[in-house]
Amino acid sequence: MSPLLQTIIITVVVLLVLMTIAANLIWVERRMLALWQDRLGPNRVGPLGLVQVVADMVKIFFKEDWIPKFADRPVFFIAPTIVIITVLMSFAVIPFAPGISVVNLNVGLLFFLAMSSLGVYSVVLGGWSSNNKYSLLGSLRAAAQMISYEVFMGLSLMGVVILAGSFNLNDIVEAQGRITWFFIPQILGFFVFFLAGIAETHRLPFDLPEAESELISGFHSEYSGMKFGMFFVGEYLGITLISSMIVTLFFGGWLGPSFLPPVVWFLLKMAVFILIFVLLRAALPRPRYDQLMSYGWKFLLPLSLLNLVVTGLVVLLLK
Amino acid sequence: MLELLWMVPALPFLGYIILALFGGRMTKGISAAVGVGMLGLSALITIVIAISFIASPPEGYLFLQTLWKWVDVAGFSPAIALRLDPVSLVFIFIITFVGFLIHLYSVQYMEEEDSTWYARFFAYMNLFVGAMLMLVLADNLLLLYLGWEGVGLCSYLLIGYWYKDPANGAAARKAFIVTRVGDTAMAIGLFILVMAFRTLNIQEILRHVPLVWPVSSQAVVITALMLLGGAVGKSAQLPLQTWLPDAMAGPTPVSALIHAATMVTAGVYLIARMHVIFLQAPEVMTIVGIIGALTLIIAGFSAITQFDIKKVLAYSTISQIGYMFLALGVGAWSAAVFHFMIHAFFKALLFLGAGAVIYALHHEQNMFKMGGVKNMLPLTFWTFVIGSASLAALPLVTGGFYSKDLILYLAFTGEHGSKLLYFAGLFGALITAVYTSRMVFLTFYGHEKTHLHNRPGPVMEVPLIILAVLSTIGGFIELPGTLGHFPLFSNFIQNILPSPGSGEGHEGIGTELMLQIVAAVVAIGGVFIGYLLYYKKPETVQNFKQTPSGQSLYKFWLYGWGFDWVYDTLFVKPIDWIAQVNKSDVIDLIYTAIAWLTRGFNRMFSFTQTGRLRWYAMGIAFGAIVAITIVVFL
Amino acid sequence: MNALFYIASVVAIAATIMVITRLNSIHALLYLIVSLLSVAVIFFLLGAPFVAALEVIVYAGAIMVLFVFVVMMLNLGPQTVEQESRWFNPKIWIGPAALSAILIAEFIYVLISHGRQNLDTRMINPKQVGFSLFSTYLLGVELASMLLLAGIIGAYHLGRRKEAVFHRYFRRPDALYERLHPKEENKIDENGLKAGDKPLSKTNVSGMKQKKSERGEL
Amino acid sequence: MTSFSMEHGLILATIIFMLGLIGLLSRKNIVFILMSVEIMLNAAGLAFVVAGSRWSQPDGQVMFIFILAMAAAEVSIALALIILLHRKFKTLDADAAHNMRG
Repeated sequence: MSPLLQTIIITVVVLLVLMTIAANLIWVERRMLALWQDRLGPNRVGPLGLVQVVADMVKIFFKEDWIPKFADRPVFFIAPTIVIITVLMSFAVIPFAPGISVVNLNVGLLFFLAMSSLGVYSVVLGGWSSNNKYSLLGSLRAAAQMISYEVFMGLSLMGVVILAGSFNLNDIVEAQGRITWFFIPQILGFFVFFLAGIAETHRLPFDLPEAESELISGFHSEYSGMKFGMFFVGEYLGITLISSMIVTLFFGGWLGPSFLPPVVWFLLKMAVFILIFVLLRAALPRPRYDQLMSYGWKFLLPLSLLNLVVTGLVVLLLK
Repeated sequence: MLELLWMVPALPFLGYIILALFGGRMTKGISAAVGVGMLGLSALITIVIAISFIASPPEGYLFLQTLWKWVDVAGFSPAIALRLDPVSLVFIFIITFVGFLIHLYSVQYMEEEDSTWYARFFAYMNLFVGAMLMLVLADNLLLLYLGWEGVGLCSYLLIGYWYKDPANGAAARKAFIVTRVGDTAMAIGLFILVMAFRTLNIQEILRHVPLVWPVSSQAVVITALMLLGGAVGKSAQLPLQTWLPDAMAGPTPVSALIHAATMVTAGVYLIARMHVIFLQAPEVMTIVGIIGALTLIIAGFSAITQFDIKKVLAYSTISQIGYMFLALGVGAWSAAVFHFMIHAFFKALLFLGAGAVIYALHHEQNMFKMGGVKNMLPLTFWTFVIGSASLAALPLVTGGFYSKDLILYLAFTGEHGSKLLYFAGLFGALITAVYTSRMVFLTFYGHEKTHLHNRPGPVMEVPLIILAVLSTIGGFIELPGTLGHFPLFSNFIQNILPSPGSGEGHEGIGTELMLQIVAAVVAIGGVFIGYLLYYKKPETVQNFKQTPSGQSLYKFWLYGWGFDWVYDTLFVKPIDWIAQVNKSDVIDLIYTAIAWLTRGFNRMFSFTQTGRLRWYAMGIAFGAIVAITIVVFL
Repeated sequence: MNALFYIASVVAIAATIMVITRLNSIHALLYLIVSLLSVAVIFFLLGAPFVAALEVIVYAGAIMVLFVFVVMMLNLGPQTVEQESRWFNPKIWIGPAALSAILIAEFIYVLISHGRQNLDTRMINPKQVGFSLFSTYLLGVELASMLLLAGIIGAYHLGRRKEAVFHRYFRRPDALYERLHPKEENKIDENGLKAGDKPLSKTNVSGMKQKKSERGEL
Repeated sequence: MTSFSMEHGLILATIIFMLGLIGLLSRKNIVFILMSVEIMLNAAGLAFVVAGSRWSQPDGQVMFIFILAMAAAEVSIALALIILLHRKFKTLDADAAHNMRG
């Protein structure tokens, strides 16, 4: 099997799996929320309501794809695609198991950060092009929030890089096999990264850019049909991405006892974190915007810097 | 122990730095402790060094201590190096020891100043002593020149110490400018030496001069004249003596320091140090002798007429330095240095004594308003009398007699000497005795005209006693042939300075005895004349003063033989006149034109400053094109 | 790989041309981002993956977002596009274009005249860059950090609103409290006047009354 | 790996730089001027990286990182100034502030 063919096959498989996961996450989230909130959730379409996703898909595809007259058409078009593209591109560097990744990039971690920083444009441009004051406010919030949290996200990962000595995600996972899972030495980094990940995907409780109750869905108020669907799926893809990054960077990636294949270990761990994301949505209220920003700059930034300094110091001393 | 030499100048400099930096925040006690203490330490080290030097002299009676290289330009590299030999040893001993006594004395004398001024005084004094030590210890002429100028600066600062009175500032400026005339000549002399020898190291110059320059060659004569110019300026000899009487504007300890230990003796030191050059130029030696003789007579006459006690002393200093120059002129190097030492003792004593009187009489300096101080300040009186006796060279018991006698003897018998110079010196000795006794009688005898204001404390009296003792016994280290022949000092100095080209044997002991008797008679006669004219029958002088010729003679002498008037007419007035004529300054027009042109260009270029960003960017782009075109295609 | 370089180059140049010709600043910014991304691709091809990633993270991801943010904050309406089209006419850009053409010609001449220099595009990994950065160029790093600090402080200082604008009633911090809890002499009467205030006009009856009382005091 | 000549990389940098220059000179809107400056900075960085890669040295990339830091500092100040300008003159015309000429 030629390497090119192998790459293509892996790419296609990964894409399919991801799309499936993302789509089914809609069902998972609704069911889990219902469970935690003591109600039933979607259970009519198919066994346990599993086919609900298909129904939703059909609905979204056939809705009128309306573009407001006052909107900036080309940008309005581009915005939702950006989120899908950047998130899917990020998956290219994630090693699901030994040998199973689209590319084995030696700056994989930086690639992930680059893609997540480009993801901002989706929200910002979507809000701006809608030419609607709520959307604009939402995208302003998104821009400030995501730029801020990207800083701590990058900084919190540097501890991992110091420990592993590489930006390559494969190396990082293997380093965890040698040392220990990084969430133990990097508990602060994990903490900051997790919070930053929530803010990057603007999930609850940090969903201020869309905040239904104040901004009537913020940046995607004017979106409908498949474009809205892309934002929607993009959000779940984002959750999946952050969860798999957490697993890769802090929880040993595919590593695990050998009675299960590595890919399964990876997917299991990922699932746990996806569920935590959902649980957070069910459990926590939304903070005020200024609280979000000051929490980031005044608490997370010093924390991530402290983590970085301490890690560097310890590594130097142990050398 | 000789290795401690660097500390001798370093300590006063350190004191200066401390006082200059923190003096404003110190109490008077601390300022005085620093100022006096540093000098005391320096004097102590000097004594230690002197003992070890005399006990075990280094090879060739010369000790060199190179501290570091100063500059190094094209092969010309003067070092910061100290040079200790018998001459500089005598000088640093006098400078530090007498300087220390003067500092100690100042502690009480200056106590009326507030603490900032007090600290400033001691800072300047320390710097003064440090600069003088640098001058004396310098191993090369450049370093010597540094000390030379440092001394000049400090004299300016100290003479103008009470600068709030414009007259004092004027006196300071006068001292500075007049000595500058001499310094310029000296600088030219140094340039000639550098041109000729590519070095300013004293040792090398002294070694090379006789080899390179024949006797009386043009170069050596000019160099010697230039160095003499510097010496004349600093030592207040004819014709640059006019600054010294005005320098009395400073506090009395400053005068004591300038006259006794530092500054004015620098010229003597320079000539003694560079004696080889002068020996190669006998014409200049003669000039030195003549200058000394003329100066001592002129200054003596001026001293007779002064009514300010400090001015009498000032003129007497000029006169005594004249003796030293006379000695230098006849090649009696060691006699000059010997007289310098004795003079330092008794002149410091006289100034400090006069200062004590002035201090006691509430800053009264006019002798005619004094009188009867003898009973008020007995200790001051007796020490002052001892100093005066030394100045008047009363025979046998005073140091001044031995030193002055040595000079006169060598002037009479020496190879370079002449009878004319001898008689001038003898006449000067007579005048000296007259004005000295006049000063003593006017100040201390007669009825009291003022009342006692302050009483000098022990701090002021101890230096007086020590100096009185020294100016008496100082003479016994150099006894002439007639009195036991004990030339300790000459022998010591002769290790480095050649003895005058006369043997005591040439003229015989009879001549020497005869000359001594003449000198003794002259001195006692002078004192007697003074006694007659100013104590017994003062009306004689008063009557003479009333006559028209007496009046004009009195005025002429009082104002220092009109030198100030001559200089005023010759130099100051013409320059004033030129300045008046050239009020609008022709040369200034050039600068105005430059300014005008610059403004015009500025106007032109300010047109390009449109405030438009893209205009500037366009300028940059255009400049880039031009620059790249030039680089690439040309 | 060669082809990739030329494609990226063409994209970069085309996107840059679009940047400087757009009338709408957000569109221009989007093209600029495209240009930066294609330059990042070129970096990657040149064997500099680290700066390629930095280009995307910092340039495209942070600096450009800041641009977008500011443009959004200024909230420029369609009239700005109109204004831009007035400002941006051929007369204006022909001169600069000519200048630049000359410069390009000169540069290309210089580059060509030195003959072909093949590139050695071995990968330089981030570790090497880091070593170089924190050994040889340590001073530069310190300077850059000072510059960034100055940038932060400067931006904060410039961007701060110079004074808080209060309603005139609330100029003083305690004014609100005073209005809510008026003291006896500050009580406001039915005409909106304080007891000590002078009346505004003569037609005001209560004002007239007060004037009289003032006269009486005089 | 690849083998295109250094000149092509430098020519690309030159072209992008000159496009930035044209933009700088021809635009009146201060936001566009700032963007043009960014283009020019980026082109300069490209030239550095190309040169660094010619000799396989990390120095070119180090220089690019410095340019990046400088660009970040410059943009933050410049954008703050733009906001001030807009607040004061109600326009983005760069020439509006020409009264500040020296």
